[in-house]
Amino acid sequence: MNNKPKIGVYVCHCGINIAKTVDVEAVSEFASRLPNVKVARNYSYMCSDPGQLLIREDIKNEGLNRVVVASCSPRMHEMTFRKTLAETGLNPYYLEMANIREHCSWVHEDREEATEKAKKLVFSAVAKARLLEPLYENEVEVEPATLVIGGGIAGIQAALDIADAGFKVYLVEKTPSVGGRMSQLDKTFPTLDCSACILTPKMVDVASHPNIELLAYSEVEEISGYVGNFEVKVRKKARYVDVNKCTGCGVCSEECRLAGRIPSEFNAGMGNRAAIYLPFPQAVPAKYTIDPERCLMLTRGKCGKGPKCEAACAAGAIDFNQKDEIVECKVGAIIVATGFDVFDAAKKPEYGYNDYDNVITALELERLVSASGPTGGNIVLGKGEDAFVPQEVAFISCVGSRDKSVGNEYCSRVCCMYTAKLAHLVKEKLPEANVRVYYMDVRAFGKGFEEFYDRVRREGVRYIRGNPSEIFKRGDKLVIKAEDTLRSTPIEDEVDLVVLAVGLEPRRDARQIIDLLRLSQSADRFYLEAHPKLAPVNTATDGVFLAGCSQGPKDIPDTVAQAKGAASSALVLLSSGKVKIGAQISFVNEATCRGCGYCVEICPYGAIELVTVNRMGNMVQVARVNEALCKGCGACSAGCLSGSIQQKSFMDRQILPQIAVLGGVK
Amino acid sequence: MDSKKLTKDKFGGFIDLLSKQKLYVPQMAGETLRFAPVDSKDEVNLVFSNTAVPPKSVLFPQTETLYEYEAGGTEMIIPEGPEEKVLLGVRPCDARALTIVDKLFSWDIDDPYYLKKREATTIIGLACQEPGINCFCTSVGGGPASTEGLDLLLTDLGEGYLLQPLTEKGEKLCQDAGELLVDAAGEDNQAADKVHQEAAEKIVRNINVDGIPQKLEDLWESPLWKKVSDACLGCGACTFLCPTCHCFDIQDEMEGFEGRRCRVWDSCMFKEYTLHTSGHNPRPTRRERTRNRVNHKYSYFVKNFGTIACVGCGRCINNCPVNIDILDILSQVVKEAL
Amino acid sequence: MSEQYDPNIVAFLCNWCSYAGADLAGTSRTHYPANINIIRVMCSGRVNPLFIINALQQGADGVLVSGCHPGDCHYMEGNFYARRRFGLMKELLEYVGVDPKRFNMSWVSASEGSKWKDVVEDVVEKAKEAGPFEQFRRNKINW
Amino acid sequence: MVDLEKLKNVAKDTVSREDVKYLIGWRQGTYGFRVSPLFMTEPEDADKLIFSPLCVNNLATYLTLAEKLPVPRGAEPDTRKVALMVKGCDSRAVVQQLIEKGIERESVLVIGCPCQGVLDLEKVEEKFPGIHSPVDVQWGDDKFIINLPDGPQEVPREELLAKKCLNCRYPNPVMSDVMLWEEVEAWGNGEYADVKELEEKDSQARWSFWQDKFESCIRCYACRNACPMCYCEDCVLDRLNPQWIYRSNNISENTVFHLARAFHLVGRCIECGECERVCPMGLPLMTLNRKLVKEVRDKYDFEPGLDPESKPFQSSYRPDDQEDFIL
Repeated sequence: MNNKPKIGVYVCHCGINIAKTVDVEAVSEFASRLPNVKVARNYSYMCSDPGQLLIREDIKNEGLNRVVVASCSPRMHEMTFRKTLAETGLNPYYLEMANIREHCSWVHEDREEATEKAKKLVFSAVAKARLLEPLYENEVEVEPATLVIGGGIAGIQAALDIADAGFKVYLVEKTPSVGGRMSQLDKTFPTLDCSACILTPKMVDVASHPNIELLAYSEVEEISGYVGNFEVKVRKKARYVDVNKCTGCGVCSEECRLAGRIPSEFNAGMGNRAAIYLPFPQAVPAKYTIDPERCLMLTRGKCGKGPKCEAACAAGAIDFNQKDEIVECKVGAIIVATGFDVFDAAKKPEYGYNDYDNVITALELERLVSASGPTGGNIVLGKGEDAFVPQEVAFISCVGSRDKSVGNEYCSRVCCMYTAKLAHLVKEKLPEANVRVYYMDVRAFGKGFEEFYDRVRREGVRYIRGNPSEIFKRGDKLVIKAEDTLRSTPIEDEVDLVVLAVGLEPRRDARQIIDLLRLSQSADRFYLEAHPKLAPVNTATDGVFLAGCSQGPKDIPDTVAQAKGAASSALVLLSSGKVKIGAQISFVNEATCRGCGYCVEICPYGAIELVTVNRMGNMVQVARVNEALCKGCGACSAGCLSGSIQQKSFMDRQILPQIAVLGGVK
Repeated sequence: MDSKKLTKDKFGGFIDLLSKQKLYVPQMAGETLRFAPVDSKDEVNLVFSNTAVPPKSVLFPQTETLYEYEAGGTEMIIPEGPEEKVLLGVRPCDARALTIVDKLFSWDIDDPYYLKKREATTIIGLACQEPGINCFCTSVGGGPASTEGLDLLLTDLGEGYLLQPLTEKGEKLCQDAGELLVDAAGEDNQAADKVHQEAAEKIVRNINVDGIPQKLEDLWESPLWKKVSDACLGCGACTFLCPTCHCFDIQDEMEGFEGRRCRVWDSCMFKEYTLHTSGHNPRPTRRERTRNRVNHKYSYFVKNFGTIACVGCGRCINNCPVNIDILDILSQVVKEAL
Repeated sequence: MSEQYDPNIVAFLCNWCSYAGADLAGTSRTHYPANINIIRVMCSGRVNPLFIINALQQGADGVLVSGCHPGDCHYMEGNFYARRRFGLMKELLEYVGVDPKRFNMSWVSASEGSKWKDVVEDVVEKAKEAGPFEQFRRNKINW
Repeated sequence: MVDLEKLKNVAKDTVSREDVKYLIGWRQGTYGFRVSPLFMTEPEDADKLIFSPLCVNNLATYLTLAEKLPVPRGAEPDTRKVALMVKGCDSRAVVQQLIEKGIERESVLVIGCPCQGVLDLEKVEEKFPGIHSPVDVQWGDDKFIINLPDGPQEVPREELLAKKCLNCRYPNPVMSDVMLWEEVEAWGNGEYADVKELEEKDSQARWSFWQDKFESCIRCYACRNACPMCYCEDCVLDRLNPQWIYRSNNISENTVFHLARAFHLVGRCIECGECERVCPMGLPLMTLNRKLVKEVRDKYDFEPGLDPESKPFQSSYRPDDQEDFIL
C-alpha cells in the first residue's frame, strides 16, 4: 500500500474558546499549504459527532492516512479522536494533536500573536504526523492466580477475598504461623473487641480454603516476568517436623530440653518457649516447628542422649533431615502485605529501655494484659520474689514517631489510640493505679476515636502535654523528667512502670521485596504507591499491589480496607483474563545497539534486558524490550548514545522535525 | 616572458595589485595555517613551511553548494559564477596537486564547479626553501621549485623575490605590475637556481616509484595490507589534508522550506564511504580501505591518467596519529614484491 | 539589540506534570507571553540532551525542559536522570560561551498552573536579555 | 623502573599462549619521535616492543575498533583474548569499556605498565626539529634523556611532558592481569588550569575562543575514532535518519558535532587525551572534555574508569544530585 502521507488538518473553534483569539480560518488556510496536507478544515466543535463525522468522511473520501486535530489538550481528547480514526479502519496512532486551546487561545490575548503561534503548533504537529507509524496494542493472557506476600490481617483478608472470588491464591508467610501483628494484640481500639476472637476464624479460613495454598514458614526467593505472568519461586523452609504427621499435641515442646529457655517472639520477649514450638496456641497451621538456630540437635548435632522431642512424638513427626523446599508458581498478580516492625526503643537511650526492666514497650504491655500472654493477663512485672504490681503507670507517646532525630518524621497513626486503649486496660485491671500519658498531641481522628479518648480521660487517665526528656532511677522508682508545656512547669514524676508507645517502622528486611519487585520507597521508607490519591494500592509495577502497613502505618480497619482494595484491583486483572500492553513503548534497533546496558539500568520497570544475538556469526549482546513491562516513558532512548532504542510515537526522528518547525528556521 | 624581480620594499604595492581580485594567502585559522582571504595586507606573511590544509580547499571547498531549491519546487537555483581569485604562496607540490585534481574533474564529464573556479584563479607559487621532514616531492616527479600548475613562481632571494611568469595569467600579472618589477639580472636567476638546488638537497626522504603500480597489483591479496592497517584509526586526516584527494559526497540540506544540494569532502578511509544501502560493505575493514588509498594514488590513477596521484607533500605522514607512513608502506611493497 | 526582538523558545514538557500544569494555566485563563512553543514528551527523562543543542541550532533563542518535581515522576525516576543530564548540559553550554540564560529547566507539577506562567515569563525575560541566538545557529549564511 | 627485558619476555609468553589472538604494544615509528602501535602475533616480534616516554597512544581504542567480520557458515568466531599494554590512563579506558560492556573481561589480557608521564610530541619535535632517524627516549630523574643521533640530551621533565600528564593522578594501571614493574607515585592533584583559565573569561571571550577552534575543524573524525569511548557501530552523528547534524563544514555543524561528542563523554571520559593529540588542526578538545570531567567529579563526586563493578554515570542518579539550576 502506498503510505505516502496524506494529512488532514482539523482546526477546532471550540465554540469561541479558540476562535475568539485564534483566526481559525487563517490557521486552516496556512495548514492547507503545508507539505503532505491534503485537506485542512475548521469546524465549531471537532469533538462533536458532526465534527468527528467530518474527519471520518475525509478519511474515506480523500484517502487520508494521517490526521492532525488542532483543538484542546491531547490529555483531554486524544482518546476521542483515536477512536474516530479507528472507526474508519485507520490506525488510531496516525493521530497527532496540536494544543491550540490550553496552550494558545486561553493563555494569549493578542489575536495576531495567538494565530501565529497556532500556525506554528499546527505545523509542528504536521511535521510529526508525516512520520507517524501505525502502532498496535497487544494483549497478554493473565495467569488466574495471585501471590500474597505476608500472612498478617492484610494478607489474610486479601487472600480470602480473591479466593472467594474463585481464583487461586498462594499465601506466603515468613513465620511458622499466619496472624501477624494483630494476633499479638489483646483488644482493639476503640471498640475493645478481642483481637484473637475476630482474627482466628479468618486464620482458620485461610488454612482450609480450597483456593488458598498456604505457604507458612516460607519466603519468596525470586520473581520474574510481568503483569499477568509472574513466575515465582518460594523457599519453604524446613520445619524439621513432618506437618502431615504432626497433630499439634505439644508434648514435644514440653519435653524439649530448652523448654522455657528461649524468649518467645510472639510474647515480644515477655515469655519463653522451647526450641520446638508453636508460636501461640491459636497458630495456623497448628504444626510445631523446630527453631534451627536454637535446637541443640540442629546446632550442635546432639541433644543429650537423644532428642527428647523425637522420643516424645507419638506420631513420629520429627525429622531432623528435612530440607528446604522450593515451590514454583505462576501468578497474574502480586499483593505485598509484609507489614511493619515496631520502633526499636533502644534508639531513644534517654528513656532507659535497655537499662530498666520496668520501662517496656506498648507491645510488651499488650502481651502482659493479654489473657493468652505469659502472665495470664495479670499486670505483674518482675519474677519470683521481685514480682510486683505497678501502682504508678506512665505512658510516653510518639516514641520513634514524629521524631527527626531518629529519622522518622511521620506520625505512626495508631499510637495515640492504642495508648488510650492500654491505659484503659490498665485502669480496668488495676483500678487503684494512677495512669498518666505524656503526649505531644492526641490525634483521635477516626470513627469513635475521640469518644474513646474522652472515655479514657473520664476513667481517670491523666494526659500531660510534654515530651519527657529523661528517665532515671531513684530508689525503687523511675523518675520521669518532663515539662508540662500547657502549664510551663517542670515535672519530676515518680512511677513504677513506664510504657513507651513505640511507632511503626518499615520492616528491617523491606529491601528484599524492593529488590524482588523493583518497588520504590517513599521518603518515610515505606513502599511507594503509584499515586498517593488515585492509585493508593497500586505500585509502579503493573500487577503488583500494596496492602496494609508495608505502604505506611495504618490501623486494622484501614488495613483491611486497603487489603480489600488490593484484592479487588487484583481481581479486575484476573477476571478480565487479559491485560493490554501500551502501544507507545520502546523498541531496539538491534543492528546498531552496542549492548552497553545503559537503558537496562535506566529503565525503572526492569523492562529491558540484554540478550545475546548472532550478528553474522559473532555473538553480541543487545538490548531487548519486554513489551509487557514497558510503560512508555522513553527515558531509555534519551540515555542511549547510539540512538538505538527509541520510543514509538516519540522517536528522535519524529521529534527533530518538530524542533525544526518550532525553532523557526525559515 | 623573462623573469622579473620584486624588491621587498615594493612588496606592499604588489599585494595591493593582487588585492584587486580576491586574494588568498596562508593564514592562521585556529591553531593551523590554511589559505584564507586577506582583509589587510599586513596579514600577508610568506614565511611558513606549508599550510596544514592544502590550497585545494579554495578550489574544491570542503562544502560547496551545487544548487538551491524550494521544498516541492522544481527550479534549481545555481549559485553565481566564481569570482576572480589569486592564491599567493602556493607551494609547488600543492600546485602540482591541482594539475592532478584537474585531470579528474575534466575527465569523462567536466565538473563545472571546479573548473570554473580553476579558470578564475591565478596561482602564484612560492618556491620551497625549507622542505618539511617528510617531504619527498622529488621522488614523485616534483621538486621544491616545480612549476606545474602555477601561473607564476616566486623565489625568495632575501632582499627580493624572483618572479617567473609561467602562463598568460602570470605574464599579465607581471605586466600589470609595471614599475613595481624590474627585469631580473642573470645573477638573480643564478641565485634562484641555487636556492632551488639547495632546497632539493635538503629533501631526505625518498622512494623509487618504478614499477610500483604493477607491484601493487601483484600484492592485492598480500598480508601486508592487514599489517599496515592494523593501527589505522579510520579517520580522514590523511585524505582530507591530501592535496590530491578529491572524493566527495552529495548531501541535501534543508532549512525549513528551503534546501540545497551540496557536496562535501568524503574520505575512502571512512567506513560509510563504500557502505551500500543494503548494509553490504565491499570494503569492510581498514585493510581494504588502506589498500584502496595507496592503490588509488600509486596504481589506479597511474593507469587512468598516467601520473601518480601523490605529490610528496608529506601531509599524510605528518598528520597520521598512528604513524602510518606511506613511504614505509611503499618500501614494504617494493620489498614484498621482490 | 533590536526592540522588535521577540525570542523564540522551544520547551519540552513531560506529559504528566508540566504539560498538565500548562493545561491548567490555560484552563484558569492565565495569560503569559506567546514566545513559548511546547513539545510534549511522556517524561522529562525522554528529552535527549542533544535536543537542546539541536533546538539552538535550529533557531531557538532559548530552550526549556520541564518535568515533575523530584519524587513525583510518573515513571518514578525519569526526572532524576533529566536533572543530572541537564545540569551538565547547562554547564557545557555556558562553558563554550552560550549565555546561560538561554537554557533552563523547571519543575512544574500538574497543579502549578500559576508556576508555569511564572516560569514562562521568567524564561522569556531571560531570553530577551540574552538577545537573538546566533552563535551556532544553522544559517543560510553558511551556504 | 621500566624493565624492557621483562616486557619482552612477558610479551613472548603471552603471544605463545593458545588463547591469545595477538598483543598490542608500542614500537618505534618510522622517523624521529614517532611511535606506532604494534600488533604482535609472533614471539620474535618482541624485540620491536618498546616502552618509553614516546608511548603516548592509548591502545585500548583497538579493543573496540577491530572489525567483527562475518563468520563463515560452520566456522566458530575467534574468541581468543587480546593482550594489551596499558599505562595508567589507558587502563581506565579498559575499565570504562568493561563498565559499559564494550568488551568482556575474559576477552582481554591487560599488561600494566606504570608510567612516569609521556612526551608532548609537538613540543619535542619543535625542540629537536628535522630528525629523521628514530630517536630513543628514556625516563631519568625529573628529566627525559633523549638519545639524539649526535648524542644524548637531557631535558627537564616539565618542559616536554604532555599536557595530559602534567596533572596525572593515575600513572599506574588501575587494573591489570600482569603488572610489569613497580608502581610509581602519582604526582597530580587533578586541577585543570586550562579549564579554570577559560572559566574566568567572560562568555563572549569563551565563545570567541571556541568559535575560532570549531571553525578550523575539518571533521576528519580523528578525535572520535581515536577515542576509546567512541565505539558505536553506527555513530548517531553520522546517521542520515534522523540526521542530527549536516555533513557541511561550518561553525554551526562543527560546534554541534563537538558539543554532542563532549556530552556523550560525560562521566565516561578517562582523560587519555587522544582526541586532542590526534587532531590535525590542533583543537584543544581536552579543554572541552576536562570541563565536564571536572563538573562530574566536583559536583557529582564521580570518576569513570576506576571500578569495573561501578554503575555508569549516565545511567544512574542520586536523589540528592545538585539542582540549584532548576527554576
